[in-house]
Formats: sequence, structure tokens, C-alpha cells
Amino acid sequence: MDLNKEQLLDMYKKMATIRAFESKAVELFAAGQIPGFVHLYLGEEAVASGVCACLSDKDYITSTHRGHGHLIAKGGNIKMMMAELFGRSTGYCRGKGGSMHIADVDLGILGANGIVGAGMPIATGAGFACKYKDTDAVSIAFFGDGASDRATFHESLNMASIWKLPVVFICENNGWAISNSQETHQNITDISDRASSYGFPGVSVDGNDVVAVYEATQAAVARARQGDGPTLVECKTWRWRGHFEGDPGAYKDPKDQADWLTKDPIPRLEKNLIKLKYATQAELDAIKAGVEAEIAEAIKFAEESPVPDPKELFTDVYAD
Amino acid sequence: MDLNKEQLLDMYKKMATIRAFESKAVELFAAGQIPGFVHLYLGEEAVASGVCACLSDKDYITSTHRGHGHLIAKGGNIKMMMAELFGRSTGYCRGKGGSMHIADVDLGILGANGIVGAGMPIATGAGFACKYKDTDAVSIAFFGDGASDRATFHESLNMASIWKLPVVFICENNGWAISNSQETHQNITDISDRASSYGFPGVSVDGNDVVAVYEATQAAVARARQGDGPTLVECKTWRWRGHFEGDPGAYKDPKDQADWLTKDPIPRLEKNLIKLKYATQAELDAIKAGVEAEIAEAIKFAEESPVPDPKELFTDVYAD
Amino acid sequence: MKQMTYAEAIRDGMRVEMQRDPNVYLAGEDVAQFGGCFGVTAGLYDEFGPKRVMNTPISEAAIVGHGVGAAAAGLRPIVEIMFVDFMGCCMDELFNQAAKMRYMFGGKAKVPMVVRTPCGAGMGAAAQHSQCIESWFTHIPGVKTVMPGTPADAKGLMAAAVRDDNPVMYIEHKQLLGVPGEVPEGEYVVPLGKADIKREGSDITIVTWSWMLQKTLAAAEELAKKGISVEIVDPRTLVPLDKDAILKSVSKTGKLLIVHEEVITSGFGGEIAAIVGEEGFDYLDAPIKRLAAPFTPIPFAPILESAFIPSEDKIIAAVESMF
Amino acid sequence: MKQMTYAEAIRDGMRVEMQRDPNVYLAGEDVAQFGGCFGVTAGLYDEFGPKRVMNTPISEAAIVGHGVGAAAAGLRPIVEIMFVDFMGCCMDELFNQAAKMRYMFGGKAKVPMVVRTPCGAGMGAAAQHSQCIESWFTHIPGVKTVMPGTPADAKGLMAAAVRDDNPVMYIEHKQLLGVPGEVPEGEYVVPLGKADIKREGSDITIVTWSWMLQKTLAAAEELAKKGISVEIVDPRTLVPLDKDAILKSVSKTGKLLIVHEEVITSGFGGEIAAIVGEEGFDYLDAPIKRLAAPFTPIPFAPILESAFIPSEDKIIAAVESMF
Ligand SMILES: Cc1ncc(C[n+]2csc(CCOP(=O)(O)OP(=O)(O)O)c2C)c(N)n1
Ligand SMILES: Cc1ncc(C[n+]2csc(CCOP(=O)(O)OP(=O)(O)O)c2C)c(N)n1
Ligand SMILES: [Mg+2]
Ligand SMILES: [Mg+2]
Repeated sequence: MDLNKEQLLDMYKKMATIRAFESKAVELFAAGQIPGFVHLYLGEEAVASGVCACLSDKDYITSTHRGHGHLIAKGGNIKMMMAELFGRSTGYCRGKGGSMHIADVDLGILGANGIVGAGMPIATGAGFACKYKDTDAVSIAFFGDGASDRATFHESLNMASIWKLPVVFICENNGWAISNSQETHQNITDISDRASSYGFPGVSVDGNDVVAVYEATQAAVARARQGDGPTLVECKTWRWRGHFEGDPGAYKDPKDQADWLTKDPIPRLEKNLIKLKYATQAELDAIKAGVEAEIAEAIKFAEESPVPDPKELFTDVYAD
Repeated sequence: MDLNKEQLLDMYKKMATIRAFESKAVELFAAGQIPGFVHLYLGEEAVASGVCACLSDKDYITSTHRGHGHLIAKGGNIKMMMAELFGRSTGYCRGKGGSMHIADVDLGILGANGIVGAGMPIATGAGFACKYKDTDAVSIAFFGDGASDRATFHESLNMASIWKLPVVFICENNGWAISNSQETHQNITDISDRASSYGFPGVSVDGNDVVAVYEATQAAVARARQGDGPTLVECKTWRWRGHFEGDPGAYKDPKDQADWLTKDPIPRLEKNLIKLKYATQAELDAIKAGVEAEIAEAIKFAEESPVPDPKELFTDVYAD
Repeated sequence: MKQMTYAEAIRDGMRVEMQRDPNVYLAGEDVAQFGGCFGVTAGLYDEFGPKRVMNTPISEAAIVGHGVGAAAAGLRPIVEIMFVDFMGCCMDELFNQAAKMRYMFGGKAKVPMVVRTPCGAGMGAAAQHSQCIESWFTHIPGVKTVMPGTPADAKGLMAAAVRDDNPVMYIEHKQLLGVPGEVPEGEYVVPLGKADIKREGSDITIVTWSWMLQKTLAAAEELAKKGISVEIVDPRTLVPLDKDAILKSVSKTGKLLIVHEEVITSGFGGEIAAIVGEEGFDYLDAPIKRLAAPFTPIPFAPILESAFIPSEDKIIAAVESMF
Repeated sequence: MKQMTYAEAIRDGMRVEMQRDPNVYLAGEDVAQFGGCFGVTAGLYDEFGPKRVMNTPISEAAIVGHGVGAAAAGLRPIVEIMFVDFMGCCMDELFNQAAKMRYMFGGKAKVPMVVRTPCGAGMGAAAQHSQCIESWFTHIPGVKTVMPGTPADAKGLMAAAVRDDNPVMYIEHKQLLGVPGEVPEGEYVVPLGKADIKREGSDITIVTWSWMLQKTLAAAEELAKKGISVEIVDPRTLVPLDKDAILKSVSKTGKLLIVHEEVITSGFGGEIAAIVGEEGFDYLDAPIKRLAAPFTPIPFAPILESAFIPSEDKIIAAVESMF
């Protein structure tokens, strides 16, 4: 493992931040403070954190409807994220996007997306731009197991392959597409096998092991930066919550749910850190406490922020 | 080989008919007698003939923009086809469809199609109907190597797989998507490998060997009729002409073109028939002569048929 | 008559048609045990089983495209697209395949398919889950477009859509799903192409449909208090359009306001205004007005979203501006 | 000034912009060595090389979708969709992604992408290769829609489209590709949103665009002989629309005919009729008329196809019916 203490602790902080952010989102949604749809990333923290640890600000990502974790892992500002969930003018999108459309183009975050699979062609195009401009930047498309059945998966992977683009396709296989378990929506076990249809490598990793995610992504990113083209990385994980807040997820087998809860990626990394003597439990608890405080501040910021001026309805339809 | 004399001679006649029909179409288009776009099947006769020899009238096919061969092989009426190319009221579509939209629903021919890849979901739905009605009928989707890069390929094969539908996907890999050779539009050699993405079998055969096409399709059709689900059959062949009449196909390497012309599927079957003593050259020449006569009659029929009444513009927009 | 919500009425319409005709089946994302994203198909899986109520992968092109093939092969699919906003993922299957098959084949095929899909803003779902785009479908020869505004119409139009031999876009509004109303039990058919006068009046005609019908009914109450008598014509189906009912009402009132939730530019209101402007020119004693959403995407923040949606107040103001 | 065909003018427009800005590139099916299905990009591959003129697989969603990402990441793609009829395969990428990205992100992104695509009937290409569907694009906030009717406009509008920071549908007509005309050399920009009076007249205003502009110009000649003076307003871009130019002309003539090749129902003519009917009501001394294709798919047989397309004779008859 080529990860040093600092890197591992940074991933840990990212995972803890996502966990705390999403846990608060559960409460805030239940309390009616967040309008619209909210799809949470609880249980999947290791994927975004492991992947984004391989990236810098000049690299691009496209996210999904379940995007909070990607945003945080890529360095998104938590206050502006929370304010956006609240629909406030201080939010990332000035309140015009909401949970499903948070973006930070300066950080290379080309947006969460309400259309399943829509991020893959966009990431392919961003990867095209990285190559066209002769940079060594790469582009990452996050998408789910359900999205791997969509049109855009096929067309994007094929195009990225023949153009040898620096794109890494990260499939977050969390076992579910709303109420459909993976085996009901596709007849394969490893989505990474689909890479063979496009003539580039595919690999499957334990998505609850942040180190495994990091290593697989690191290899794929290195390949991309060298000009060797795309890779498909499948991260097997589990969606802890219902599809969106409000869905109890009654279709899940309680036993599966219980099993997966025991695979929580955060304690798993904690054990690892302590074993490696990179941190004591007390230090880790301190990190978590710090994160909780940040989230609390973000919520306060959001609550105290003004709602948009109704005139904003008409702005930014077109660039001039 | 489980093909008897009668079957082989029938395939031979189909291939000869397609060859004669298309050869005439070349002249008629050049003479300005056929409006619009005409995409010819010359050189690919063994595919449609071998596939359709496995089917009966209750089985469905969806065809493509290059559909004359599929129509003839599935038993289409040559007079009505020719009249349609001429845009006459006696044509299959009363002159409203033309070369790209010929259909004969009673024969299970759900139409040529001007949209690349559009036939695959339609064939999937026809296969769904076959299963829903508890018949043992099957549905065949013809499509090209270029179409295998489209959205609809991915979504159709995945859906047919999870629903275990009696559908056989016949990929006519003729090496070209207009001016793009296969290696420029996809990074794989055998398109049949793509079946693994959907968890069902894929097989590649010599598309200029009608017996090989027949045998591979027969196995796939048997599988489908038994309720074992779809198969992808890739038939490797070559587009003799330009993409459509008017395209000289200058982008083709003359050497490749010459090589493939030597692989003409018709003489190849003739040798076979003579070796098997199923026919003498004289008998085969007689079949060809008979076919020529049929085509000549069809042309006469088309030429003598009236153009549609302008009022037809307004009919059949809706069923009532 | 029975009290039902709009959602229950849609379900009842599907159920009755499924009982009536074994060739009618349902396919869409999460429509089976889960009952659909908005619960509209709840219970149908239990009643009709896995053969007739099928979950699909997230494959809109294959959902609509397979429906075209199944319909051409003799079935009567009701396919669900979870939000009308996702029709961009399957427009080819609708407009080049389903819509044109019959015409291209010289009348020798039919495609009796219903595409059921919810539209509309009002739930903070933002730009990709809140749209109304019905005018797109009305621009496609071969497709019929149905937009029920009440529970009874929702049921009766569903029956008509399923029995129709053409592809039908059946567009239900998310904000109406919980609205209750009187609905006939058993078989009940509202013919496609017949408008309904939802309120009689003499001073001005308002043509509106779907959710905006409910807002307009409320606005008309207020306007009545102010002494303005509003006649509300609900076309219920945009294609075929009951032109005569609209012209007849305008010939009586002399004024026409069109209210819809689509963005104004190239919304269906333009088509109605053009027809009445040409064929009803002499009836008009004031310019035809359109009240619609502005030409912007749909914003997330509630304060912005409600500024986007044509409101009861805006309807009242628009009407008053015409006197 | 130089004589060029419309196709050459489009190419010259792209060439000049590609010389000017290294971030402009071309991607589409067969656009490289082959020069495109209609030869419009011929020679650009030789001039600019494989990096800037790229063939794509048959993957419309990825063609437009990759353009969105490339544009958001700082390039200025010109993507080609071989026929506008294929836009049904990539509508989501246009209307939910390209069009809304800027707004959804609170103004923090721009998508300077041009989608070049040919439209129109007249070559016997039948129902799936002959359509005009511009009104769909004009219904999408965030997208601009350009429809040049002359070689000079084709070049100048291409430059404006490429330089614009928004997604632009640049729709060229197959029947115009061979039409010659005077075209300025070098850099030449026709601003988006500015109509052009293609013929001055006093008795009636005709608003028309693309191929129909040419037919209307011919019809106007005939009508002049019959003593009817026609003013022809070519909006050139439908969104943004130069409303003022249209209203100004109608205020002068008092009559408005709109001619387009789209099917009439929900075609863009309805939008123009609604605007003028509301804002120009007092100018009108006759009902606004629309002359458009009937509400049918496009038939193959030449005799049927020419009955479908609005002809010079029909334009003349429509004008005469208004006097
Ligand atoms: C094109 C499209 N179809 C359907 C939907 C509705 N929808 C939203 S999320 C979702 C499930 C996505 O599953 P997956 O890709 O596995 O992502 P996950 O929710 O599991 O993270 C569906 C069907 C959509 N938003 N877009
Ligand atoms: C969706 C769509 N994109 C593009 C086209 C234009 N087009 C017609 S045929 C063709 C090439 C098809 O190649 P392939 O699938 O290999 O079939 P072939 O022509 O070789 O038989 C293309 C790009 C189309 N008709 N439809
Ligand atoms: Mg999932
Ligand atoms: Mg091919």
C-alpha cells in the first residue's frame, strides 16, 4: 500500500465528513428543512473518498443524483453545499439547483445530475478536453449499477475507448436501482466485465475498503494520465438508506441490510489506522468531533442565509 | 450439416433473388428511376438467407436501412417491393415508405428502418409478445457493426436478457459504418463478445458461408424457442458497394475490396451444391435465369403501376 | 359514483382495462411490487402478477421501443416513464418509430401503446424533474396527447387511451395525484378529442388543462365575486383538439385567455392562439392572451419555483387586465 | 464579396472560426476524410487535421453529450448530427444537460456548443430523414436556434453561433446546400436575434425562414406582377426572436402570413401568430394566417412529398386569399 499517514487520515476525514453531513441531512429532511428529493450516500463513503484521493483540482468529475459524497470528497465547500440543500442564495447554485444539481466547476466538479447516466458522456467530453489541451488531467464519471444499463453507458465507454481518452468510469454498485436489486436489472455479477465490450480493462473492488478503492483508481488514473485510455472500476458497496429520503426501503432483505451494516467502511478504516499506529481512537474521535462542528456551522450558515431574490428566476438562462 | 437438398436449394434461390434484385436496383437508381436513398445488400446475401431459413411466417424480424435482402429472405413479395422503391401505389407501403421503410406485418416483417439501431428495441418487444402469448415464435433483430455502438443495442440486449426473451440479435458486420471501418468505430474484433455484458451467448460466423450462418442461427433460434433466452450472432461479411448508391466508397482499400469479392457467397454455395450432387451447374443457371425473369416482371409491374393519389398524403396518420 | 383521488382513478382506469383485455400489460421502472415512484401502480402487481406488471431496467429507449414492437405484434402495452422529463431519452422511439410506423407502412400496422408519465412542478424537484413539455408531443403526427385535470377524466381518458389503436401520451400531473373527486365505477370512457366545459360563464373564455385547470377553477371563483363570469374550457386532449368547443365558447364571450404550465415560448398555447386568431378573428373583442411559465428552466428554491408556476393570483390579474 | 453555395458558406464559416480559435473543433459521423454525408465539411480534415476534425461512432447521445462536457471544460465544439431527424436520439443531452447546466449551476458554467444539423424534405428521403422540428428547440430555455436561409446568412450565423457562449442549434436545409449567393470573405458575423428584411413591401408581411424563404421570394415576384407588394421578414434565428422587426413590418402592412415547412400543429408559426395576435392586435386588418406542412409524416413518393411541402403556388394562393 503506497498510502502514507497523512493521506489515510485525509481520507478518513473525508469519510467522516460525508457521514456526518448525510446523517444531518436525514434529520433536516425529516424536519422539513430540505425541499425536493434527497438521495443519501450513507454507507458508500469509501468510494468517493478513495477515488477523489487520486485527483487534484484540475481533474474533472461528473456526479449523480446521489452526489453529496462526491462533492465533499472532491473538496466541495460544505457551507455552500448545505445552503444549496436549503435553497438559499449563498448555496453553490444560488439556490437554483438543489441537492441534485450541486456543482463547482472551478474544482472540476461538473455537477450532480438528475438524469441517471447523464454524467458519463459529459465526463467523456471533459476527458476529451483534457487530452485536447495536452494536459495530464483526467476525468472521472461516477454512476450506479442501475445507470450501467443506460444508453449513455454504452456510447460513452465506446467513444472514450476509440479516442483513448483519460477517463475513469467509476461504477458504484450499491446493489440497488431504487427497488430493483442488481440481479433483477442485469444478468451479470461483475459490472466491470462490461469493459471487455470496449476493449479496455475493468476491475471490481470492495467498495467499502477505501484503500482498495484508492489503489484500483490510482492505477486507472495513472493509465489515463499516461495516455493509455479509459478504465472501468466497479466498487461493490451498499445503499444503507431507502432510495431517497421518504423511501423506507421495505424491499430490502433485513438480513442483507444487517450484514452490510457490519461492513461499515469507517470503523474498518479506523481499525486500520490504529493498527498502523497512524492514530489513536482518541485522535480519531477528535477528528469526528471536529467534523460534527463543521457541519453544525454549515447548517447554521444555511439557516441564516437569505432565500434568493425572486428576480433570480430570470437570471443565467443564457450567458451573454 | 442438417440441411437437406430442398433447403439448400431454397437458400440458393433466395440468395440469387437478392443478388438479381440489388443488381437491378443499381441500374434503376443510376437511371433515376428510384428516388431517395438506396442502400444495397450486394455481397451480404448469405446472412439474410441463412438466418431466415430458420424462420416461419409467425416469427418476427426487424430490418435496417439496408433491408432488401431481409425482406426477400423472409418471403417478401418482390413485385410489391419493387413498386415501393418506385414509389407506386401498388407498393408494400402504397408508395409512402420507400426503400428504408418496406414492411410486411403479416409475414412478421416489422419494417426496414431509417434510424440505425431502432430495430433492436422493436424486435425485443415483438419477442416479448411471442413469449407473452405463450407461442414458440421468435423475433430476430438485424443490425450492423455500426449499430452495435448505439444506445439501443445496449438497452435491448440487457432487457431481452433479464426477461429471457426469444430474441436473436443478428449483427451483420460488413466492416463499415458509412466511411468508418470497424476498427475506427470500436476497439474490439468480435462484436459477439459484447454478449457477455448481458450474460447470454454470443457467436461469430463467416457471414459469406450461408451454411455457417444457418447453423449458428438455428442453434440460437432453438434456444429461444425453448425459453432459454437471447443469443447474439455476428456474421462477418463485406459491403460490396458504397454506403448508398452514389457513394463510390473511395475510402475502401481496393485490395480488401478485391479480396472480399473473391469470397462471393453465391459461387461458394454453388460449388457446395454441385459437390453434394444436389444440382448441376446447368440447373443452377436455370434457377438464376428464372430469378432474372421474376425481377424483370417485378420491374415491369412497378413501372406500369400508378403513382399514389395525392389524397393519400392524408390517410393512415392515425388508426381509427 | 365513488370518491377517489386522481392517482386512484388512474389506477382504477388501468385495472378495469387490464381486467377487460388480457393483452394489456404494464412495464416501467419500479412499477411492480414497489408500486411506482408515486405509488400510482400500487396493488396492480398483486392483482395481475409478474406477467402483466413488469419492472424494467433504467433503459427508457428500450422501455418505449419494446412497447412499439409489442404493440405492433398485437399487445396493448402501458409503459411508464417515471418523469416526463426523461422523454428526451426515448424521443426517437416515440416520434420516429411509434408515431410513424402506421403511415410509413401504408396503413398496414398499428401501435396501440400508452406512454404514462407524470409532469409538472411544485415539489422542489428542480430543473430535470418538474417540466411540462406537452407541446413537443402535439408536434408529432401519429401521436395523441392526453392531459387529465380531474380524477374522473383521469380514469375515463385512461380507458380511452388504452382502447385507442394509436400511440398515446398520457400525461398525469404530480400535483393532482392526491386531489379527490367523484369517479364513476366500473367501465368508464371519456372519448379522446372532446373538450369539457368545466365552468360556464359569459365574460371571458379560459382554455386550460391539467394542474392549471384546478388553479383556474379557484381563480374563477374569486373573479365571480368581482363580477367577472369566466367560462373554462378544458380540452382534456391536446391532440386531437376539440377546436369547435373552444371557438364556440369564444364566440360567446369574445375574449380568450390560455393558461398553461409549459414555458410560454412554443408552448401549446401558441397553437390555440393561432387557431382562434385565424378562425375566430371576428369573435374577438380583445387580443388573445397567454399566461404561462416564463422561458426559464425550473429553479429549485421554493420561492423561485412558485414565482415560476402560473398562480391563481396571476390568473386573476391576467383576466382583469383584459377588461 | 465572393460567389459561394450555401454549403461552401457554412464550411467557410467553420473554417474561419477554426483558424481564429484553436479551441473550436468538429466532431460527428463521417465528418473527417469523407467530408460529411452532404460534403459540407469536405477539406476541413486536410486543413486542420485529425485532432480538430473527428469522426465519431454512431452514438448521438455521446456525440452531443461529450460536446457538453468538452464545452463546460473550455472547448468550443461544433458537433454534427447527420440529420435533424436523429435528434430524438440525443434530446436529453440537449434539453436537460446543455440547455440547463448554466442555470442549474447558478450561472457558474457555460456551454458554448454548436449542434450543426440538416433538416428538410424534397429529396425523397421519407419520414425519418426529411423533417423540420425547430419548434422543439425553441421550447427549450437555454438553447438558441438558428436557421439560415441564404449563403451569406449561413456563414455569418455560423460565426455568431461558434462565438456564442450558449448551446446553439444550427439548422441548415438540405435543399439550400447547392444554392449560390454573394458571401463576404474572411471574418463575417451576423448577430443572433436580428431579423433581416429580405424584401420590402407594403401590402402584406410574410415571416418565413430557411428553404421557405427562397420559395417565398419567388412567390413574391409573382405576386408583384399581380400588384401585391409583399414584405418578407426572415427572423434568421427563432430564439432569440426579433419580435420588434416583425411587429414593425405588420404595423406597416396590416397583414401577416407565416410560412414554414414544419407540420402546422405546434410549429413555430403558432408562437409568432400568438405574439403578433397579442402585441400587434391593433395593426391587423385581417386574421393572421399560417401556411405550413400538413399534420402528417413525410411520405416517400415524389407526388406525395411535393403535396406535403408548402409550394410557391400555395404561398401565392394563401396571400391572395387574404385580400
Ligand atoms: C434517465 C432516468 N431514468 C430514471 C430516473 C429515475 N431514477 C433516479 S435514481 C434511479 C436509480 C438509479 O440507480 P443507480 O444508478 O444504481 O444509482 P443509485 O441510486 O443506486 O445510487 C432512477 C431509476 C432518472 N432520474 N433518470
Ligand atoms: C441514429 C442514426 N444515426 C446515424 C444515421 C445515418 N446512417 C445511416 S446508415 C449508417 C451506417 C450504419 O452502419 P452499420 O450499422 O454498420 O450498417 P451498414 O450500413 O454497414 O449496413 C449511418 C451512420 C442514422 N440513419 N440513424
Ligand atoms: Mg445502485
Ligand atoms: Mg456495417
